[in-house]
Amino acid sequence: MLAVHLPGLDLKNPVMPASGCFAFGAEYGNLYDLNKLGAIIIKAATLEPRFGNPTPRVAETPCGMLNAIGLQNPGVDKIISNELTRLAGYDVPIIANIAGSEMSDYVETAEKMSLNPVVKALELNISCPNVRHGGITFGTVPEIAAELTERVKAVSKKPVYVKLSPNVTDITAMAQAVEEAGADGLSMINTLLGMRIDIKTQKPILANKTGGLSGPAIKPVAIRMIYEVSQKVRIPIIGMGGIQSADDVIEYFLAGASAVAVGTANFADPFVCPKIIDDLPEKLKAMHVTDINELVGRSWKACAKKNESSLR
Amino acid sequence: MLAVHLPGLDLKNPVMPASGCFAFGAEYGNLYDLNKLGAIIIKAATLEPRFGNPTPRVAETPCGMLNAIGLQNPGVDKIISNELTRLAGYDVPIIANIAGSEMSDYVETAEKMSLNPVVKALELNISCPNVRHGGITFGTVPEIAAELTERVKAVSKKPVYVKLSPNVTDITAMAQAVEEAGADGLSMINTLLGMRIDIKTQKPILANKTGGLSGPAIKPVAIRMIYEVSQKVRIPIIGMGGIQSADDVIEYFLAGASAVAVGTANFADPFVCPKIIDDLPEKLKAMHVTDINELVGRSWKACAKKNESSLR
Amino acid sequence: MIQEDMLITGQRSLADQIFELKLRGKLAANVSEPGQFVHIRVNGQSGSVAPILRRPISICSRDRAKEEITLIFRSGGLGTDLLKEAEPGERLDVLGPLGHGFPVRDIHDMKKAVVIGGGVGVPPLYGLSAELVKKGVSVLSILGFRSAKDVFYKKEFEELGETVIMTEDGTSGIRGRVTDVLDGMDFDVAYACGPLPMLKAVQRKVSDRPLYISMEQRMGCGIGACLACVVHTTDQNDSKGYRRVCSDGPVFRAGEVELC
Amino acid sequence: MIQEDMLITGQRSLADQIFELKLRGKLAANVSEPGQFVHIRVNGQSGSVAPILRRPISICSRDRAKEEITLIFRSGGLGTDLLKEAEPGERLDVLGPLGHGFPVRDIHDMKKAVVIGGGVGVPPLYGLSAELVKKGVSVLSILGFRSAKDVFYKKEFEELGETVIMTEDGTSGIRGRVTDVLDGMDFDVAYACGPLPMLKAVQRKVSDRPLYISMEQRMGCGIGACLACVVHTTDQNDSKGYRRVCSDGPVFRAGEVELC
Ligand SMILES: Cc1cc2nc3c(=O)[nH]c(=O)nc-3n(C[C@H](O)[C@H](O)[C@H](O)COP(=O)(O)OP(=O)(O)OC[C@H]3O[C@@H](n4cnc5c(N)ncnc54)[C@H](O)[C@@H]3O)c2cc1C
Ligand SMILES: Cc1cc2nc3c(=O)[nH]c(=O)nc-3n(C[C@H](O)[C@H](O)[C@H](O)COP(=O)(O)OP(=O)(O)OC[C@H]3O[C@@H](n4cnc5c(N)ncnc54)[C@H](O)[C@@H]3O)c2cc1C
Ligand SMILES: Cc1cc2nc3c(=O)[nH]c(=O)nc-3n(C[C@H](O)[C@H](O)[C@H](O)COP(=O)(O)O)c2cc1C
Ligand SMILES: Cc1cc2nc3c(=O)[nH]c(=O)nc-3n(C[C@H](O)[C@H](O)[C@H](O)COP(=O)(O)O)c2cc1C
Ligand code: FES
Ligand code: FES
Repeated sequence: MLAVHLPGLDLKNPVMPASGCFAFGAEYGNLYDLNKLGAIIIKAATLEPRFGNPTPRVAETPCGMLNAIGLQNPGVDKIISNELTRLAGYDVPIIANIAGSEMSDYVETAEKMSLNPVVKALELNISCPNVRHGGITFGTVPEIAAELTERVKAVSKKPVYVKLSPNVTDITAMAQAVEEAGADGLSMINTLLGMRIDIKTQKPILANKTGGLSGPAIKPVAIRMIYEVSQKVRIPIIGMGGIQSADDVIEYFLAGASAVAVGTANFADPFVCPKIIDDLPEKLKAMHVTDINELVGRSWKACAKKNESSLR
Repeated sequence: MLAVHLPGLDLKNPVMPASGCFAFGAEYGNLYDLNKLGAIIIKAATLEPRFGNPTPRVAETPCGMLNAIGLQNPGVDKIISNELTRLAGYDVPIIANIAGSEMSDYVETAEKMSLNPVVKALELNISCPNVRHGGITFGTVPEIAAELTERVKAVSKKPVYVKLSPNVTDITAMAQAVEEAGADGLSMINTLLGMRIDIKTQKPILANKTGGLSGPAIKPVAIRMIYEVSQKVRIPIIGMGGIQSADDVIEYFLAGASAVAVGTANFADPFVCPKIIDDLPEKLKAMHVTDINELVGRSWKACAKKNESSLR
Repeated sequence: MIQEDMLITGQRSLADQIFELKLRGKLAANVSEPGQFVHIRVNGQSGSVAPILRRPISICSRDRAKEEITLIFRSGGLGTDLLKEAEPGERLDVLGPLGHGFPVRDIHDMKKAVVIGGGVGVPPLYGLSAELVKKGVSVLSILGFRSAKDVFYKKEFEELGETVIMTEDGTSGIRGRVTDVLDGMDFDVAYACGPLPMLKAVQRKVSDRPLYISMEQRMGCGIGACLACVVHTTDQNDSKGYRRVCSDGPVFRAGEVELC
Repeated sequence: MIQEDMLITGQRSLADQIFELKLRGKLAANVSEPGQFVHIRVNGQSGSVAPILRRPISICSRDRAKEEITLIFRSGGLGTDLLKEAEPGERLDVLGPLGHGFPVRDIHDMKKAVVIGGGVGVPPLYGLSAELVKKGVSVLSILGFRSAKDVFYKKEFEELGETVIMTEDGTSGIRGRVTDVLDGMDFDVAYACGPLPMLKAVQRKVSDRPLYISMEQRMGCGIGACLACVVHTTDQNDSKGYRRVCSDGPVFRAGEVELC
């Protein structure tokens, strides 16, 4: 009923923690059995270790939060030797999130990660600023995103999901560009760029000033983008942005997602992923749905049918 | 303490209802004295009457709402003859919001509106799809926005504020383009494009499918954009997006706004504008601020100073 | 129309997910017609976190002496689930009375009225019926529900006049829909409130006598400013071409607006 | 560490905007060290609307027999303003106990301890002091507040040992800052919790004896996964280069992490 099959990923259920909100699973693994999860998207790996941004790194916003962690991670080699070795003990597919500030960083990190048997797919985080191109993020220019995708695909031994940034004028152009460049799937969405100013200190709350907005506040934006993109591409979409409940998961599937990731909600409720997984079967039963895959894109598939028949 | 002077606008205070959330003031005028307001931004006017979109036209989202009213309005001529005549009885500057689907619509509507003595400034709503250019919105391509601004400026007898759409990759490029084209000020932000799907009907809640996301959920995005843009342009910014309280107004000023508009919050609390206006003096006093204009951009002005001195 | 923090004087469960809420305040004195509604801000604790939009709920009845209005609502969504937790002694931010209700001022020549309600469309008809009875009009109430567990206010309506309860599954009253029993009934004027398909069916049946219907639409402001709640007029030549449910309605004379 | 809907058994105001909250549940049994904290989900009514992030609050003390923990918090923000409205009988979603507290297991050779607290940094020191006293250590408490109206738990600390109250404006106790009275004091070990400038000043003063400090950082997960709450190690060659306040701390030995 919940099993989902995507390139490289045979998932017992479509629910996975989102990158950066679950580290490498050790902490949540103390709370529940990670084998319950459909998959785990681990924290962004970069070629070299990164300390990230100064603190404060998070701020609360209405129905959301801002973060500017700054891709803190011990570097791909240590992740492989320490974290993946531990994760090998679980029966849960690992999706490795890859980041960088040069194309070559991405390519090298992706190749290393993709060689590890625990890793079943890569997720390219293209929301990072491209140092070469004067800080323009890879994720905002279709040509650059496509080139990056192509180069990573050329070396990767595993399917590549490209994680799209919502901070663009035309998300479908981005999606189509990376699809043509060979992406096996999409992840959407990453965070919206935001800021909060503390009226006491009169300065931005985050040391980094701007941060990424996540949580329920951004769900309508994510749903709209997935609704648009899923009608324009043939590759599957891992949907995310503000998911808190099984109902939210269903909304994402209806919009056009084929699996989902849960980020911010883990902080409010560390058991949210297993809870959603437990809740889904009953919700589907109430909808007379026997296979969650039936729901993918139903919000527009139904419309498409209607339009067709009204033309006759 | 609260008076603010912007091109064309001598405001007793910087708080005004946002376009589309206050119609032409008649309804709220039954609840309180409109003369309390700094200004009123009236509902979008188009050249011809428009009925707008089918219903449902609104949906609630976490800390926000979606709307797809579709610019319903009786057309510029009726607005001038009916609504502006009534508004002439108040001592409050009127900002006329202008929309269209062709450049020529905008130009003609703007000219007519700007001739009316009640209207003190125009607000160009460039978030509308441009029919000529295959539905691309005026507000997402700097060159088109600049051309539109120039043409409207050429005919307008009143200062022109351009209302920017947040659904773009680079908001500063948009802002700079319209500034160069002669805009006297900016309004930001309009709504973020979003969607909600009803999991019972399995269809988008809005008849129009997508809608504009407003309310506190989008405040961090608006603050970030105003923070960025205010450092790049010399023209003043009317800030909006999720303002609910005097504290929010102060946050907007710190980010770089010189006045603010309140939209969605009017629905939750019809008296929110006068309440904010009443609350501001005490808040400013507590901050030892004697003139609200001192606050404009203070979040980055302070930083700028700091960076300067750390360079020496 | 005023905004008031009304005092909650009572809340009780009437049926499955159906609650009756009593509110006291000055607003009660301003109610001018049955069928008007209030727009409620449902607050979280401390009022600091709340759903963005108010919720429109019809005024079921008004007690002028007690300065009280009674509302009946169905829970099940974010706002109404919070509302059902509200307790006597607490206060609720209410905007109202809003809109135009059922016209009861100039009905001198009417002798027999039928009120037709479905589900949570029933509440405003109670206040209406009471008003009509007070004016000497005899009222027949036809009230439709899904099932026995959903039925409420049967006794209250029966005290006002003949009352027919209908359920879709026949677990209470007559099995069927409200329109099934309309044929051949003797009345001078009809009033209806309920889901759109019911209103349409009623409008088809009652074409020869005056019929007033109360409409629902998703709302923003509730006072006529945002144009969220518009309905088309049936008259293509109407100068505006639309009506706002919140301020021109929610009650319209049948045929004034399109039912869709 | 568990997640539990703990029962609120008491809430009272202690000082200006300062509240004491008592919670009962299994979680209490898991507390292993004074200085640990809990991460609280502050719900709106019905639990349907709530601030997104949990709020970290130190465990002030634990009563093993009553299965109770006591928290003391300052209101003033969105979450804590909601929290102060919570009433006995209601339940609160608590994650904890979290982090590493003050080391009290192996302090056999310590005879005299000084605890130094500022504002809402005072609460965890109360549980610590009680624990130390139980172990036969004599405790001197130096507690700093802004003003007389902010002082709390004076009597409670006095029952455990000598207690010096300091206020910035001199309206209660000695006028000045906690570090003003540290010189020449006789102690074997020091513990501090309070605002960063206070911690820095204390660290400068107490360089010759063991000092443990409890840190604050804005938090996301509270359990070590999101890296929101990191602080740099002072040792540049440390293999990680950082510590997480939530899971490696909040208590660190002075000098382990940078205070900035
Ligand atoms: C004039 C009028 C009078 C009404 N009178 C009553 C009444 O007496 N008793 C009663 O139970 N219900 C009544 N309703 C319907 C009631 O407003 C909705 O059931 C309620 O708003 C749903 O809110 P929620 O928090 O449960 O749902 P949510 O799904 O959380 O609501 C989300 C948003 O959608 C809107 N919405 C959802 N359903 C409806 C609906 N059916 N009609 C209008 N807006 C909706 C809500 O107002 C809110 O803005 C009336 C509606 C209108 C327009
Ligand atoms: C380990 C630890 C123990 C603490 N123990 C106590 C205690 O015993 N008593 C007490 O009164 N306070 C304590 N604090 C501080 C307390 O967490 C904040 O005062 C509280 O989170 C503020 O929430 P709010 O809803 O009032 O403010 P808001 O402004 O609404 O908070 C917004 C966000 O910022 C965070 N935040 C704001 N101020 C702080 C702060 N000073 N430290 C960390 N996060 C902050 C909030 O947690 C929330 O995520 C502790 C903090 C930490 C890290
Ligand atoms: C604290 C935090 C850290 C994140 N780190 C990463 C990251 O390392 N790589 C990445 O691709 N996305 C990262 N994200 C984005 C999330 O994976 C996700 O796309 C986004 O938060 C939206 O989902 P949500 O609303 O469920 O959190 C991070 C988000 C948060 C809140
Ligand atoms: C119901 C509704 C109608 C609106 N109509 C218009 C409009 O006609 N013209 C326009 O420029 N903006 C329109 N807006 C956008 C608002 O003016 C404002 O930019 C936006 O809602 C953000 O502010 P807020 O979060 O305070 O609502 C509308 C917004 C809403 C909610
Ligand atoms: S709800 Fe705003 S006009 Fe009716
Ligand atoms: S709060 Fe998430 S790692 Fe400390």
